[in-house]
Amino acid sequence: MLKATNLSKAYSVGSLGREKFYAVDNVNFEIQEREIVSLIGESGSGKTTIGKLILRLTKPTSGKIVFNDLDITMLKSLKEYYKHVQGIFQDPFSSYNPIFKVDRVFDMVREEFYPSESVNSWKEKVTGVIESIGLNPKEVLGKFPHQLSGGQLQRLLIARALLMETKFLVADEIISMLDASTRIDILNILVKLKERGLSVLFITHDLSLGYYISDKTVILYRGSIMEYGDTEKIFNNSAHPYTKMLLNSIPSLHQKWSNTDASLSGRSAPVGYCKFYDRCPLGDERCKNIELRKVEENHFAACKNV
Amino acid sequence: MKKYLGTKILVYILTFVFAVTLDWLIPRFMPGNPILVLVSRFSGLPESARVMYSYLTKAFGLDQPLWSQYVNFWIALFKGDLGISIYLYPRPVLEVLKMAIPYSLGLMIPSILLSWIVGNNLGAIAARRKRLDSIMLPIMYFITGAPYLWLGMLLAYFLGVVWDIFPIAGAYSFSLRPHLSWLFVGDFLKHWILPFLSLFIVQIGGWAIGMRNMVIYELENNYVRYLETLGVKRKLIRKYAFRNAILPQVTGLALQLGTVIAGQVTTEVVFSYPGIGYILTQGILNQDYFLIQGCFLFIIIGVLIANFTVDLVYMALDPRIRFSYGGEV
Amino acid sequence: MLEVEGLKLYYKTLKGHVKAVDDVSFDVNDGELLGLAGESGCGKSTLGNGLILLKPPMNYFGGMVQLDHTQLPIDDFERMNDFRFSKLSIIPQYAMDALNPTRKIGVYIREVLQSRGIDPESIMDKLLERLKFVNLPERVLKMYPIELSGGMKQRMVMVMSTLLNPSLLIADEVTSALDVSSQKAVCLMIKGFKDAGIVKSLIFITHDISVLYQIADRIMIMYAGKVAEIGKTQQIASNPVHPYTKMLMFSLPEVGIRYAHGILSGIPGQPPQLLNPPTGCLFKERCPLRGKECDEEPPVVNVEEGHIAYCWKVTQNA
Amino acid sequence: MSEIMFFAFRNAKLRMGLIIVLFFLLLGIFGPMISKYQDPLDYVGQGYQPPSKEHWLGTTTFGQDVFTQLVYGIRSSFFVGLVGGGIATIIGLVIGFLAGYEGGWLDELLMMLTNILLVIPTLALLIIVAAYLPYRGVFIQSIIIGLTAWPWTARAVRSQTLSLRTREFVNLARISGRSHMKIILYEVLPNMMSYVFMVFILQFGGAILAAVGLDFIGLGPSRGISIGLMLQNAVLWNAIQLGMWWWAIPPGLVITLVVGALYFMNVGLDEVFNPRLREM
Repeated sequence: MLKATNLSKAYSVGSLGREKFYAVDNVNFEIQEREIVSLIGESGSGKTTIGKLILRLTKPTSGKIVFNDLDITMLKSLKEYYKHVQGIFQDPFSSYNPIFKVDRVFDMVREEFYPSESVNSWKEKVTGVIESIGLNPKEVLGKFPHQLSGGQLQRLLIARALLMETKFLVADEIISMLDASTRIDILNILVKLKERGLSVLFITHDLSLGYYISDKTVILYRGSIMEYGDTEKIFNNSAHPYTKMLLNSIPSLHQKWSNTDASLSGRSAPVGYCKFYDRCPLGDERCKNIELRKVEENHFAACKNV
Repeated sequence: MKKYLGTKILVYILTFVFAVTLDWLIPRFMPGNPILVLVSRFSGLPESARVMYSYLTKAFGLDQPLWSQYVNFWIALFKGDLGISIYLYPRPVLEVLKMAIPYSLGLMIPSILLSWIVGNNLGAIAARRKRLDSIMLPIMYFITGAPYLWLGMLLAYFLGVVWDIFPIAGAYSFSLRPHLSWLFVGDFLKHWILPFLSLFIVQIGGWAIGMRNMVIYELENNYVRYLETLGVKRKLIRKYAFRNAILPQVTGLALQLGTVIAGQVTTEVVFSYPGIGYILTQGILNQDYFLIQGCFLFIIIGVLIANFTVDLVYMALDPRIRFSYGGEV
Repeated sequence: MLEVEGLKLYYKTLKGHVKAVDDVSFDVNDGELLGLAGESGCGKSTLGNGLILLKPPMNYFGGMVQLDHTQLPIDDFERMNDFRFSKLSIIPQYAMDALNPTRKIGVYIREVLQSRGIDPESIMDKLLERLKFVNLPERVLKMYPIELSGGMKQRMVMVMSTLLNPSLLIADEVTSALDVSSQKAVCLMIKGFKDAGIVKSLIFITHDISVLYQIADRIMIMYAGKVAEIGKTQQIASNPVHPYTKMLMFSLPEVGIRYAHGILSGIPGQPPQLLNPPTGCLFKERCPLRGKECDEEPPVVNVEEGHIAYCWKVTQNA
Repeated sequence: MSEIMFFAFRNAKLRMGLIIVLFFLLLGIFGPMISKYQDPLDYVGQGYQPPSKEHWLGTTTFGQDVFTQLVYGIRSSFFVGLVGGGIATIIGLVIGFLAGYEGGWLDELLMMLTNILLVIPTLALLIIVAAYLPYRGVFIQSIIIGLTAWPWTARAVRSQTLSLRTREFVNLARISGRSHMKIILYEVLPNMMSYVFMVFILQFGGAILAAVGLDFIGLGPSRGISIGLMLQNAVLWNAIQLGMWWWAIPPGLVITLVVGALYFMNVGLDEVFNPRLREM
């Protein structure tokens, strides 16, 4: 349904901007209908940039994104696209204009996409959708953002996406700012969206969240894909040293950390080398120009040992 | 660091080109074509004016195409030819300005530097003494609100007329000629003190307010909080806050320059102090356009030099500037 | 050893007092790492910061704090200076911008030590050894903070805070801004300060209980400014008794748990306002076990050796 | 909103500033009606007269009534402040929004222009423009002051816009299909209203000061009266040397009080809008 090909996004750095820094470096992936894909990466992995590229909040330096045969990479008029592809962002409080009531995000959708809809019938639709995601419309409508909790605000944004003909939802770290006790309910809603026929790109830094909900997983490091495939396969039979290190590092409630060395984030790898080269216990001169290789059915990794 | 300086220099060069172009453009394209008005003022007049008339026609090169007028303007500029003053005919504008510039700088540089030092210290003290702050702050706001020229008049009235301590006109007594002697230096300083004070006092207000706010802002910074958890003496915290707060005040020097120049011009007029500002006003009253244009260019060049100096000082003081940031490709 | 008894820290606002830490009692033994967990607004950070730097708008409203059997004058800003840095110090949440940006780090350390009346030379060897301990090269002393990465700055602050071998170290949300991979290294490093005997006791504040499971000896769970439950790490992890702790644990996904296998669920509702909070148990609004008695202040229940909970519905084991 | 009003009312700085400014505003509006003389330039009595019942602020060398001149001057000052400050604020807003929101080459271009104009002293720019004007009136003067005073506002608005642009609600508006224009007007601007108001107050004061300076050095309105012209005449006709304080001092005092009060209001507003600065 949505396919990214050779997607790159560069920023200029250094004196007089002569050097380029690739936030996203030649990334390829595809997302099918009714599928939740986790994009997992640490800070600086380019995961948020990929989300922004799909939502066309920024334009790629090269490569393209195709949604249902429509190349949106340089598309001028995005309105029709936004009817089907929507996003929710990390910070619920910053997602609402603080001086207006929360209802405004729904009104905006009506004004821009369904101007012919009458105010009353729209109101009915809004209440319906809000109820369908487990909120009481009376408790949330007519309130200012600061009067609601982060969880409520994020749910309202899910409701907003449901008011349109959304087929694809980019969920960028949408629960990382919420309290532990309310997070999981949002995840559960995302899975229900899939049952309603949506696809979701779930961007997160938290492997356990990705494992909990997604069908497929993309592991990203410094703008490049390290490993990609069915979630179960990636977590239970990981092929890339980076993925293994991540899995070794996450704290779990019932299992102590193994004694493997903890690693601090390192410097950048030389050009052409695997991005994980300098931190990798297996790094040597063969780590050059590594493409994604097939590990098994629906499971790829970019490592020389595959 | 290179990038920071490079961008600044580029802005300064463009500013200069922009200013010179404006200087050339305005007399020619203002509604009512002031040059023609000026030239016609001298046509059909007695001898000396006739000389003026032919000079003006030639100087503006009105018989040439526009582009060559523009190029000639630049060439003349680099030769130091700013035209002939009408008001002080036949002295060249450059010579008139050269005479005036020491007086202006002699007032301006001490007033800026001293007010910067005194104002910043006052502000830093106010930031830590609530009592003093609540009294001083309103006074400072009204001081910065005062037009320089009015403060000058106030000083002139009280210190010059009512108590008759200082002279209130000129840079030295009429009976003296400029030369190096105690008598002259004493006389010069006596004339200098009032215009200096009016510039000095108004500027203090701005620096004090700025510094007070900056110090308070710095004191709320995380590094101060951390120092507090380390139980260091208040003295060290104040020292750090002061040093960091002073940095934006250095940049402020460049930003304030515009207002200070405005103050300088009017103050010179109040005290008939023979600097650039006084000359400029005489030029305006006598419609001496060459002189006005010359003053404009001199002010711009002065401002550019000052800005550049501030940049150099700032770069030496703030390590953060050495790290430049990039943008999107 | 730290003993805290009935500590109350409120924020003064125009509308009244926000009871951020209300009647909290606990202790940390020598050689012990106490993990302090809770959701945002539960008062864990106020508690950690209040122990070392209590200043408006935070105010002291009662309680007693003893460090190594000496009472800490926590509400006396000046007198506390005798204890700060030398007896207790903090690795703050804002560690990444805790250093003076316009001073070289070496100069900064020197000036701070001098300000505390300590001869910097006498500590030079220790400083270099500590830098090694946290994996920082010696040359950072000649650098400005801006030349260091966020993680390096944080480790520099770790060195700074522990330089005088304080009795108590408070680590406030040190891992929340870190990546998974560095999180492990930093946690182990901080635990290392205690294991190496550099600090005697440690309070590790975090919102992430699974991090505490890895490094803490005991865990204290806070809710709405009050203690909900305290116990040894194993006790809390395998036998949580307070309804809040139980529900919280059941809402945390882990690798190995998938939606398809069985749905986790969160705790409905939200924590109460701490400005004029309701009486009695503050969790009652969200608690499925709520009874009439919950309108009264909940009792302390000794569940087992070293394991207590503040709840009406918990019964004493043996 | 009501909270803001509460703090606004409680803020002594704001109250004091507002009272002073309103007092002079009313004097500027109604002063010409209560003054006994219609034309401020008319010779209405003996010259050199100190304040008296007949002439509240005395007379000039030429026997003009200083009080009448003053109230007309105040009126013209407020006019310059309103028009000049208003124009500068609007230009600054438009340029700041465009540069900050659109970014890219437009930003580079506009900021380059802004930085250039920031380096050139406003007065120098005003002089070079005003000196060549064949006719000068208060209105024209206000316009050129407005046209030259906007750069710092543009820069400040740009940086505010840049920080607002990274807020998620702007992104949400974008994926709601809103046009750039609508986002600037409906999302960014409303969040900056308090800031815009403060900018306007500063520009208002700045325009008044700029006009006084211009008038004083001889680039004032060709006809009519203003505070700057009063000061110019006072200096030109040696009011100070002759001890005519009633002519030399009051006009500047009014300006000082008004501009100082405006700055004061600005600080007060800052405290009202930024809870961090409020005193507990």
